[in-house]
Amino acid sequence: MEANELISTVQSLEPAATLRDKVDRPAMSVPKESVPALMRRLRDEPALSFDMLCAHTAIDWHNENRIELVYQLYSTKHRHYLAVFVSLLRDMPVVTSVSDVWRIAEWQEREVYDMFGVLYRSHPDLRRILLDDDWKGFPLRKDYKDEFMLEAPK
Amino acid sequence: MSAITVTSLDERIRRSIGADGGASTTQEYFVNMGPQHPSTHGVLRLVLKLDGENVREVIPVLGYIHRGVEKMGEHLSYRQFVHLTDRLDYLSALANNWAVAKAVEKAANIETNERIETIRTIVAELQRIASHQLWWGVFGMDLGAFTPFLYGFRDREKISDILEETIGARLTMNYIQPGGVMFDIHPDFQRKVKEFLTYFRPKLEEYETLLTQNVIVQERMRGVGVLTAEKAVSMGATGPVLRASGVAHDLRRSEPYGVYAKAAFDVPVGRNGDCWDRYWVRIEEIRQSMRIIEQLIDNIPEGKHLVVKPAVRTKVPEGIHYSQVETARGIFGVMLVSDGKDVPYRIHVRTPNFNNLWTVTETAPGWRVADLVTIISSLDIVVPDIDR
Amino acid sequence: MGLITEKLPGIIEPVPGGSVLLSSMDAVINWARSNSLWPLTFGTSCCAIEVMMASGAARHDLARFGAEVTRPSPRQADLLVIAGTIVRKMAPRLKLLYEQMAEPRYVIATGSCAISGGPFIYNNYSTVRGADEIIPVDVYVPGCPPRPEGFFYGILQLQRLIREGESIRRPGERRKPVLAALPAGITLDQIQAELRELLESKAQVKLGASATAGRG
Amino acid sequence: MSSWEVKTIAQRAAEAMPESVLAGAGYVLLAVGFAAAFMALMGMALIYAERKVAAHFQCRLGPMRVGPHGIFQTVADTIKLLFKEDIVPSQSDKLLHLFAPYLSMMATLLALLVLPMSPVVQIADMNIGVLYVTAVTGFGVLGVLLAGWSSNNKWSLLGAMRAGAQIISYEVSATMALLVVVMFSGSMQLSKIVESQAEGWWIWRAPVIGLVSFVIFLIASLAEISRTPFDLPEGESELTAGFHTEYSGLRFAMFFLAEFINMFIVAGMAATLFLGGWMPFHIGGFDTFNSVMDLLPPGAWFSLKSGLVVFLIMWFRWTFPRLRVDQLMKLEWKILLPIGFVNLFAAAASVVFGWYFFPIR
Amino acid sequence: MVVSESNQVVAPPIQRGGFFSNLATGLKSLLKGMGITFHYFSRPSTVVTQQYPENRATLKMFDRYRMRLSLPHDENGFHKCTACTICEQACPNSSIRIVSRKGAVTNKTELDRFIWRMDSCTFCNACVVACPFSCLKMSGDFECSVYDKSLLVFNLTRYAGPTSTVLMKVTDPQERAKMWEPRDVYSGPVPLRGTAVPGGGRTLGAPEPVKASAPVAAPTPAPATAPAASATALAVEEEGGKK
Repeated sequence: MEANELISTVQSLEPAATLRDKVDRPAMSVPKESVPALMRRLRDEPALSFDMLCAHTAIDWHNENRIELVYQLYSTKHRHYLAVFVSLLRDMPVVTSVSDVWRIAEWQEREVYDMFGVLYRSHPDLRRILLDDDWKGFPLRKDYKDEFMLEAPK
Repeated sequence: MSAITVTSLDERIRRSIGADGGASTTQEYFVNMGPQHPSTHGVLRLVLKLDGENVREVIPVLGYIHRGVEKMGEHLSYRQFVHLTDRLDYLSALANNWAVAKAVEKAANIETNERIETIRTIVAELQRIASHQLWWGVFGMDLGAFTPFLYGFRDREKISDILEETIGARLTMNYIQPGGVMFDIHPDFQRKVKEFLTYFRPKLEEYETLLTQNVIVQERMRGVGVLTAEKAVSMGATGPVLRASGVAHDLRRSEPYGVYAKAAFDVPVGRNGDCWDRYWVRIEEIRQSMRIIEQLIDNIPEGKHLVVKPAVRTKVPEGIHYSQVETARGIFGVMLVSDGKDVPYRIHVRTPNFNNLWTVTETAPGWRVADLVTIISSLDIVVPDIDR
Repeated sequence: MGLITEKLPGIIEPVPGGSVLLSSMDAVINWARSNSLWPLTFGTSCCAIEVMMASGAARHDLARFGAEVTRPSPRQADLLVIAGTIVRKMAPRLKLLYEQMAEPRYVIATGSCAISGGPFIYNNYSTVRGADEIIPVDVYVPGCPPRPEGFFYGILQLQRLIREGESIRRPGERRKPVLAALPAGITLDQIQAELRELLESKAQVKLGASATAGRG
Repeated sequence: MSSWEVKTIAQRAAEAMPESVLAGAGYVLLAVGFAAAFMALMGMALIYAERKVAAHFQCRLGPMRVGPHGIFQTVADTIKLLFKEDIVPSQSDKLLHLFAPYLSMMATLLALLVLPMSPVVQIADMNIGVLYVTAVTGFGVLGVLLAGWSSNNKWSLLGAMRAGAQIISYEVSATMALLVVVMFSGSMQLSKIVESQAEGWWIWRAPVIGLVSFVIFLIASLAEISRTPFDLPEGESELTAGFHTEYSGLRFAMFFLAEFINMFIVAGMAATLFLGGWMPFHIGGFDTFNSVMDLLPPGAWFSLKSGLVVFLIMWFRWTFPRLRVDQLMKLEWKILLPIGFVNLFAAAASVVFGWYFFPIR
Repeated sequence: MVVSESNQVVAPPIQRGGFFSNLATGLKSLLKGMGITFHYFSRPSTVVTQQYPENRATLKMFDRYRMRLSLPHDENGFHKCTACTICEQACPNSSIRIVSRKGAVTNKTELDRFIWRMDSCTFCNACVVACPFSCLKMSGDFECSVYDKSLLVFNLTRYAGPTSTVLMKVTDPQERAKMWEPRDVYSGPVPLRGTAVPGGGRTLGAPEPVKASAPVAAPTPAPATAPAASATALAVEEEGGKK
């Protein structure tokens, strides 16, 4: 499916979705409330059938006080991509889990929790994945400070 | 809105015991496999719930080699970041380099020439063969046959030599750079590659006789750890793991980069997604890679090997840029978030092994400990690639 | 110590001339130990391919040194090759592995990551900067990763260390032959002190701290 | 056909005893010393051989740097293991943990006693030799089970349980194969079995039957001594080091040694039962050929034959992968045992009707 | 994007028959495997082992093999480094430190010490490629094991002073001697008990040794130590305490 067509289809599913520019792939920004429902429709809609969650990560926009989640979707049937962006408040990053839509999301969300502190509602097993259970802080946040870290000499 | 609770591993295990504790007459028990275990290929830790020899549940515990590469990437220039990707999936270092190079070139509008792309394709395919050779040897070793390991490595050394002569390193190459390759190919490169191809063809037949046709190996793989196509896709598996489940998703075919469009090759796919299919797909991929190299090796066009001066710190325009390549293990993707500087704002690497590993939680339960080893080995995981 | 060493020195030592006997015994035992270094099957990242696998493979053949008997159980291993990065989550496990090994045990740190953190020194929240912050290291083999020959050179160095530096009476206590070829009139301490000063002021690296940390 | 005078050390001791107690005791000491020294030296030699043979199967050289071609490699290993710390885990069952390796070693030693290595080098010759060997080697599993149990390690226990199941199962097939030979030769005494092969080795004297039971015996006893492809109890890639995970130093060396001596015992038994023991290789009426063959002493013939079987076992090890637990059981109960039974009946028929061919001895 | 579904090869299923045919094919496959291993066992010529310390005299690294960074000095003992710190910036993990000084005569920035931390270097070659004056070189000397990791920090330059181009312009030896002063060079692995490793005392792949008394008409600067060869006094130090 062509990019424009893809975007208009997604917009017909979720009117609140807006185009996310400066991305070199079809990309949509959607409000966080619509995440699980929209994601399920993206997967189940025959014309879209995004059956694979390639990667799920986040970007910490420190200055704008928000964390942006990125869902990179791929359809093995139609062979097209879509990136879905969800903005969360940096102080209270809560979103509903999509682990019942794509199996792999369970672990990718755990990683995002581990690195950014994003909390996932109705996640089956939310705990740190890469760091120790008793780790303080979320290292990929821009303001993460750690006694252990060394600044590179300039 | 329900409260969100964060569990700990101990709690997770306790919960798992509670699930059917007391219901069964035999007692299930937990065993730690790893972080130091001969067949977890590094420092992967698997918490196994066993019932005698039977695996009831697998809980992978990661992070024993989590090195914070993504955090470091926010402080390194694009060219410097390339050398870190060597150390993620060190068996496909060149493909990983290529992913970063591709992302930067696409974002910064750097035009590479045909020669660069051809060299990149050939060396990446050579390393794919080397990676599969190593996997073949280690797979044999995990099944208890030690000799395939030695044979696999014996032939892998030939590729190591070819690459070392051109690149100057045996494992962590840092060869494919944004805007070209670090060195031009060595004058002997083409001759040696052709020599290798003629040397390796009969050896591959030996591989087949030694393991593929061996009745013990076949029985250990047949029907073990079936991963259906639907599950594989939903688990986000890529590479040979996905293709063995019958989904012919190969980036080299579906979105050709480099000069893959010029080369004729087949995509091997499996039928059932069991260990045998994963095994066979990799062996067949060696053949196909050899085919690709054979077609390209005599047709390396003339040109410069580097179009951007290496001292230049490339600036990438603001925005989010993706690139993906097909490594020996699956799709390696790079997401660059740039704010217009020469250092990325955020860099995310999507590694194939992370997704591939989790399929073990679906495929292993119900099989025995020995099968778990086979299944893990057939996934061909590289642990630093999972943990990053 | 072992079944025999528990008893033996006590019996022999009071005998006049016992020191001669013991030192020749030392030579035999150290010869045996140096030629029978069974490594632990342990590798964390890239170095494991080169140092544990490729050097054990046919081209380089670790077996020539009698070291191909890789033991998966730390109880039976003599040599811990730290092949790869050690991160903070792994550090307690590495220490545990080391403690599980039976004396005498030897440690080789291979590759930049195990020596100093390598590529992961700066802006990194998880990588331990050198395995010697966790356990004592006998020989450092630089490289990223070192080639198998480089690792063999490290093994030769370790063999030398064992042959010269160890006594049955003081198990685990090792003398390190330091360095022969230095510029005339310059001591090692001078060079190190000067460099340390330079590096610490410029690069915020504590060079000496990690070297002593493991030995406490 | 020259007849061999068989005289075991036990017999000599018994003969010497009435005349002088000292001489009798000397023979006993000789026997004990021989067994111990044989075990240590043979163990070291076998380990060295294994490493070299493995190396050459794998296009490499093996130990090279300790002595010429590394011949002192195992000496160095032994000395090192002797002086290595002996760890007893604090949570283990200490008494059993310390005792288990000796048990394993003892079983091996006991089996060694009846092996007829030459007409004069045999320590004891019981009239129930075959039964005795079967019983005593089965006893070795006790050491393994105890080791696995007492270590207080789950991997060890898994390995020990595997070993128990495996050894007890394969005992059946091994005995089935031995019975064929017992039937043929009409005796359980090992020296008698050897002598009964003067007319031709059992492996080819009876059509196919001997060969089949040889193969079954080899497979079953490989499983009993846990060699690849049946090395499940210590399968490195699955159970780290299996039942001896928690053993170090000398006690680990004992397991290691017992494993290799067991291999020799299997080879020796195979040679004795199927390959004519210390009998030279003779072909029917070729007297010149036969007399040339007689030049080699019987002891050398025995070593040659058992060496051949040892090589075969190593060859298996460095070629085959390991079976899975259920496949192991399937192989035993569904394949080897039925074939063994049929073979046994065929052997009985062969004995009754006197179907012997091939006068190759 | 339209992709043809052709050009695929599908995995063949494993064929299984009855009891006896399985037995026969199984045994045959095992024997074939044994044939392969025996093929190699019976042919000593297939052994591919290179015996490292013994073959030291003939072992040759590939030209491009990257292991030891060096700052080649020309026949006069001068290098080309201008202390521009481009390599320092290119280095991804700050393994290079350029210590520069104000030249006494020229009054320009010049190299004082070139410090390279081999203990953290990843041999990625970024510095060599980035150097605009091509004055750095990676060579294939892999014998670098040490007992103390602080010995893995090297100073690559033999003198503090300007580049060879500047120095060679000055013809007066007196004047030239004022422009530079010697610095300690130390490098090379710990020799193996004087005898070095079997196979001779050559340092593998190291750049051609420059004559020690390098710069023209000068008091002997820091002697460039030929590492493995000179093993006169082997200092064995007690390194304190229980490790």
